[in-house]
Amino acid sequence: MFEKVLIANRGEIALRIHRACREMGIKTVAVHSVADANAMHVKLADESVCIGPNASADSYLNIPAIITAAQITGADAIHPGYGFLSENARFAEIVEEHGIAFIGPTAEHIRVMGDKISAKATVEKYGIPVVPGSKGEIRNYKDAKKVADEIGFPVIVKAASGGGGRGMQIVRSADRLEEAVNTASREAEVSFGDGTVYLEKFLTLPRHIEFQILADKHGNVVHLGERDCSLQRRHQKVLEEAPSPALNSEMRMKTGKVIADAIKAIGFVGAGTIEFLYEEGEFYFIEMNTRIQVEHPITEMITGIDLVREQIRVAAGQPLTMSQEDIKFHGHAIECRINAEDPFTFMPSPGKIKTYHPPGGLDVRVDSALYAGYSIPPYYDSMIAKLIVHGKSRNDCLMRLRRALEEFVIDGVKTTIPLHEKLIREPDFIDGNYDIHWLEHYLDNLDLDNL
Amino acid sequence: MFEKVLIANRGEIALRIHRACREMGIKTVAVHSVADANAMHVKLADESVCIGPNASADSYLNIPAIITAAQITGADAIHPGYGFLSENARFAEIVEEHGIAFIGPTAEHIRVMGDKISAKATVEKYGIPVVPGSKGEIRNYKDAKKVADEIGFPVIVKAASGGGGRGMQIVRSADRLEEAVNTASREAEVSFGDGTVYLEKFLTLPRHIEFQILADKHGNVVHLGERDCSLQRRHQKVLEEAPSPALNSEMRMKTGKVIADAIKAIGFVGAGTIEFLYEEGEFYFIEMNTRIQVEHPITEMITGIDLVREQIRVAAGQPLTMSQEDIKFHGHAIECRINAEDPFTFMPSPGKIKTYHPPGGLDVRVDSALYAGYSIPPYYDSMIAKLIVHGKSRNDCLMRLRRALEEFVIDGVKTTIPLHEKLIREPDFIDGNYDIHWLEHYLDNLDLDNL
Amino acid sequence: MSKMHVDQDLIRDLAALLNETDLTEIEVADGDRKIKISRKGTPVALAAAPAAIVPAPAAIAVPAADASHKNTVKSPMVGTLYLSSEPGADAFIKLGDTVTEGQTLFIVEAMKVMNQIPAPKSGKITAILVNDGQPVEFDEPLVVLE
Amino acid sequence: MSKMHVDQDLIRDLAALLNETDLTEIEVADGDRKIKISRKGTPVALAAAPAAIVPAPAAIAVPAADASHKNTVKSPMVGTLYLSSEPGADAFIKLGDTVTEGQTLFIVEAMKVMNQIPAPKSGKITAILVNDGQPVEFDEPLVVLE
Repeated sequence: MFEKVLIANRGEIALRIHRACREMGIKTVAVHSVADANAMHVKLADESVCIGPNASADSYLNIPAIITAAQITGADAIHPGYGFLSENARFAEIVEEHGIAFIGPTAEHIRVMGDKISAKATVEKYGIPVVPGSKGEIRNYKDAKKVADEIGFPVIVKAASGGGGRGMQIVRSADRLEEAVNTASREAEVSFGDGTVYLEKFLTLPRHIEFQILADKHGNVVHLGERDCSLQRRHQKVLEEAPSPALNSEMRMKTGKVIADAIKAIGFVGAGTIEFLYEEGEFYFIEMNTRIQVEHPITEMITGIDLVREQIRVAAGQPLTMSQEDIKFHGHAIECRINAEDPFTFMPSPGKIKTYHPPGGLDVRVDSALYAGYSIPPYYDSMIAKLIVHGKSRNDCLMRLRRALEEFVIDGVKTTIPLHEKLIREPDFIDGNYDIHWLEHYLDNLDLDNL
Repeated sequence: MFEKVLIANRGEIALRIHRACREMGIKTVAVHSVADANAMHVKLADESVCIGPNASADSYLNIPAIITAAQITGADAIHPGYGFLSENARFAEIVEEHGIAFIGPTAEHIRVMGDKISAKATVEKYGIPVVPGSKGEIRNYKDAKKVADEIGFPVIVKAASGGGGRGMQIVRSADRLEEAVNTASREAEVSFGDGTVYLEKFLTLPRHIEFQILADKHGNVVHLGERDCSLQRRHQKVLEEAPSPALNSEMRMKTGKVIADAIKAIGFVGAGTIEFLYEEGEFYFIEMNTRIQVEHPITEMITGIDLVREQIRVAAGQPLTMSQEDIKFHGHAIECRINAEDPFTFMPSPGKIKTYHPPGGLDVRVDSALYAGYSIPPYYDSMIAKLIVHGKSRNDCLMRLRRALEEFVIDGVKTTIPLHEKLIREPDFIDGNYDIHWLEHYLDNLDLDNL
Repeated sequence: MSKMHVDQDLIRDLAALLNETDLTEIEVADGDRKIKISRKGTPVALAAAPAAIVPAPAAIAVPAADASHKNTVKSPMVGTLYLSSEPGADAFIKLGDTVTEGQTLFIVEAMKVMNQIPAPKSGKITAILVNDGQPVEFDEPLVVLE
Repeated sequence: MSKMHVDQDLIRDLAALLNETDLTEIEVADGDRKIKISRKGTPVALAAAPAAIVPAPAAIAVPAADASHKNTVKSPMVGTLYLSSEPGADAFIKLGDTVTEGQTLFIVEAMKVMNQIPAPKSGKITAILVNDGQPVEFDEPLVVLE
C-alpha cells in the first residue's frame, strides 16, 4: 500500500481523499494555491506545499509544480480528485514517468474515453447501447428515410462538422424529413464548409442516469447500480439520487451486467462512471468519466462501499474487496449540492463564513471543507458542501432531507439551501417525475418576486 | 399516528427525538428550564414552553408542569427520553390518565423492571440466565458447601440485608468457605442486626453486554443484537461498541432468541435493553432498562433501523416495520461519549462554546445539541455530544474513529475527546481485550504529569 | 459606457431615516436601480445563538418589553391564566389599581388546580401584560407593580 | 473581454458619504452595474480560522519573521533550493553582499530543471532565510534585499 498520497485538488474532494487516506493509515500531502493556505484539508493534512498563485492554471493545473511537490515530500502516489487534472491523460503519463502512482486509470484509457467519438465507438463495440442513427454520412433523402424508419421519429439531423446547435434539425414526422435534410445540409455547408450530415434518434425528455463501476488490475469488475442526475441547470448537476425512481431492480442488474462486462473487455482499471440518457426504457451512452465523481457518496450510502478507499486500493494493485454478489442495495440516498450562490439568481456569493453548523443525526452525512471563519475564495468552483441523506425508502429519505436542510446553517454568504428546500417540496420531484429539462423549465417559471 | 409529541427531556436526546418526529411529519413541543431557553432543540421545535427554574427537580422532573404544558399545547404524546422521568412508573400512569400517550412501556412493566428483585425473578421465570446461587438463606457450612460445589468457585457470600460492601466475602477455594460464611454472618449481625447470608457465583472479570429489543402491541418482538459497554468509569459508560468483540454470531442469535421469547412472554411493549454481566461464555442478568438508551445509535448503525422511530410507531399502536429475519448486522460501530470535563481528572467544565466543528464524511454520525455560542449550563449532565462511527470491520471502524476524533473541534470548554483519542490507541482496546474493571484500572495507572 | 446614476441626496435622506427609525439597514429598489445602506452597532458576533437558527415561533411568546423589568411579577408555573375567579366575574385587578402584598392578582390553572397568584409586595399596577385565558410559561412576566 | 468600467470618483464620493452619514455600508445599483462599499469597525472574534483546528506541521515551514517584508524576495516556484551552482562551489550570495538587478541569488530545482532566481532589483542582502538543499514552497520568502 502507498505510504504517502499527494492530493492534487482542493475543497471538499481534497478533504474526502484525505479522510480515506487517514482511515487507511496513509500519510497525506496537501498542495494548494496561495488563496487556499487556510483550507481545511491543508490544516488536516500531514504536510502541505504551496504550489502557486490563486489562478488554477498556475497552481492546481500546474503539472511541474505538483510533480515537484510530490518529489520533495516523497509522496508515492497522487490522487487527482475530480475536475482539474483528473482526466488529463498527459498528467497521468507524467506522474507515472516520475515513478509515482496515479490513482486513476491508465493514460490510454483516459485518452480513449476523453474523446467522444472514440469513446462511443469503443463502448458500442463491447455492447453498451448508444444513440441509434446512420452509420456515418447521409447522402440523400432516400438514405435518411430508410434510417429514420428503422429508428423511429423523432430524429435529429446533425452536421458532421457541426457544433453549437447550427446545422441541426429536429424532425418529428416523415413528411418533414426531406426538407430538414436539405436545410441542415445547406446550413452546414454555409457554416462549416462541409455539407455532410448524419442522422440520430432524438430524445425528447430523457433522464440522466449513470452507472458506477469499480475495476481492479486482476480482471475483477463490479457495478454499483445507478445514480439519477437529471436535475441539472446549465449542464451542472444540482441534486442526485440513487437508485433512480425510473428503474427497477431487473433493469438495474441487467444493464449493470452489460456495462461491467464491457468495462472488463475494455480493460479499464479504477473507479468510473458510464453516463446515459434514458428514455422509455432504453439507455443511450453519452460519455464515460474516468475518475471519482462529485455525487459518488449516494452510491456509498446505498451500498456501504467506500469508493475512494477502493480506488486507492486498486491503484496500489490490490484486488477489490467485494464481488458483484456481495453488493446489496439498501434504501435510498439523495445528495444536495450546496453552492455559494444566490439560490434563485445563481449569482456567485464568495466571502467569509460567519456561522457553519452542519446537521447531524442518523443517516445524515455532510462532505464539506467549510468552517466558521473560513473565507470562500472567488477563484474556484462555487460548490461548498454536499448534504447526503439516506433513508429506508425514498419517502423516508425525503423526510430526513427536509429536516436536515432545516438544521443546516451557513451564515455569511448566500447558498443554494433555500432552492433545495423548495425543490424537495415540488410534487413532480416528490413523484420522481422529472427529466433533464425539468429543472431549467421550473426555474424559468419561478416567480422571483414572490419567493 | 401522533400529531404532536412533547419532548420531556433536554440535550442531545431531546434533539434526537425532535429529529425522529420531524422525519415522521409529527410536530414537536420542547419543554425546558430557564437555563435551557437557548437550547438547540428549543430553537428547532415547533413550539416551546418554559416549565420551571434551572433545578431539574422543578423543571424536567416537574410532572404537573409537563402535563400542563402538554395540555396547553395540545400534544397527544410525551416522549420521556432517558434519565429524568423515563423510568418513573407514576409519570407514565399520570400521562395516560390525562389521555396522552406515553412513548414507552406500561407503568406496570416499568415498575416490575425498576425493582431489582422482582426484575430478576420475572426474567428468570421466562428463561433469562441470572447469577446462580443459593435459593435464599444459607444456614450453615454444609449448605454453603453444597451450593458452592454446584456453581463452582469463586463464590461470594452476601448479607441478605446488606449493602455498601459490608457483610460480603469473596471465596476463591473450598478451604476458605467455612471461615467466610462465619465472618460474613457475624459482620451482617453486627452491621444490620440480621446474620442471614446467601451465596452467589462471583464474577471476577466480567464484561457488560446488553441486548436491544423492540416489541409492539401485536405480540411481535425482535432483538437487535448486543452492545458491549464494558468501558465504564464509576458505573458511567464511556465508550460502547457493537457487536461485542467477545461474542460470535451463534451466541448472539441464541441468546437474542432466549431474550426475545422472554420479553414476548412478559408482554413488554416498546424499546428496551436487557443488561448482562458476561464471563467465560455465560450471561448473567443485571437489569432491564425500559427506555431508549444513550448508546442506542451504535445498534442503529449496524442494523440500519431507526430505534426512536420504531419506539414512536409502537407507542401509537403500529406494528414493528421488521421481523427478526429482516434484521441483518453490517460491520461495526463505536460510540464515544463526549463530556464537558477535564479528560483525565474528570472535573466538570461547563461554559461557553467558542468553536464547534463536528467531523463529517462517510459513516460518521454526531448526535449533539451543541452549537458555537451555546453556553453549557452547569445544572445538568456533562455529556455534550456523542460521536458514532461505523466501519465494515472493527479495524475500519477504529481507523475512522481516529480520524473523526482528530477533526472534532469543541473549543471553549474542556472535553473528554483527548481521553478517547488515547483510549483507542491502547493495545488492550485495539484487541478488544477488556472487562468492566479495565478502564478504572487504566485511569488509576495513568501518569497524569506526563500526558 | 454611460455613467452610473446614484442619487447621493437620497442616500443622505435614507441615512437620516435610519437614525430616526433606529433601524440598522435600509434597502430600496426602483426598477433596476437599488440602494442599500446599513449601520452596524455592536457586533453581536457569534456570542448569541447563530442568528440563522431561527427560534421556532414560541407557543407562548414572551412580550419583549418589560420582561426584564425589576418590578415585573412573573408566573411561578406553566398553566392557563385567568383574570377573574370565574367567567363573567370582575377581574382581580385593573390598570392603575393599588394592591397590597398578598392580594390575588390572577389565577393560573395547572392540572385542573386553580392557583392564586398573590402580589409579592404592595404597589400600583402600571401594566398588565397578559389576557384572560392565555397560556403562560414559567417565568413569563404577568404584571408590572410599582 | 472588454475592460471593466469602474467609476472611481463615484466610489470616492460614496466613501465620503459613508463617513458623513456614519454608515457602515452603502450598496447602489443602476442596471447591471453595482457598487458596494463598507467599512468594518472592530474585527469579529471568529474572523480568523478556528484556533482549535491546529495547522498540520507544514512540511516546509514558512519563517514567521520577514515573511511579509516588502523587500523580501519570494520563491516563484516550488522546488529544492541551492545556494551555489554546484556542490562545493561558492554560494551565489552571502550576507552583506551588494547585488545588482538580474544577478542570480539562488537556484531552485524543479523536475530536474535548474531555475536561476534573479535579484528583482539592486540592493544589499540583509538576511538569507533559506539553507542549501532546502525544499521551498511557492511564495516562500528567500532573502531580504534592501
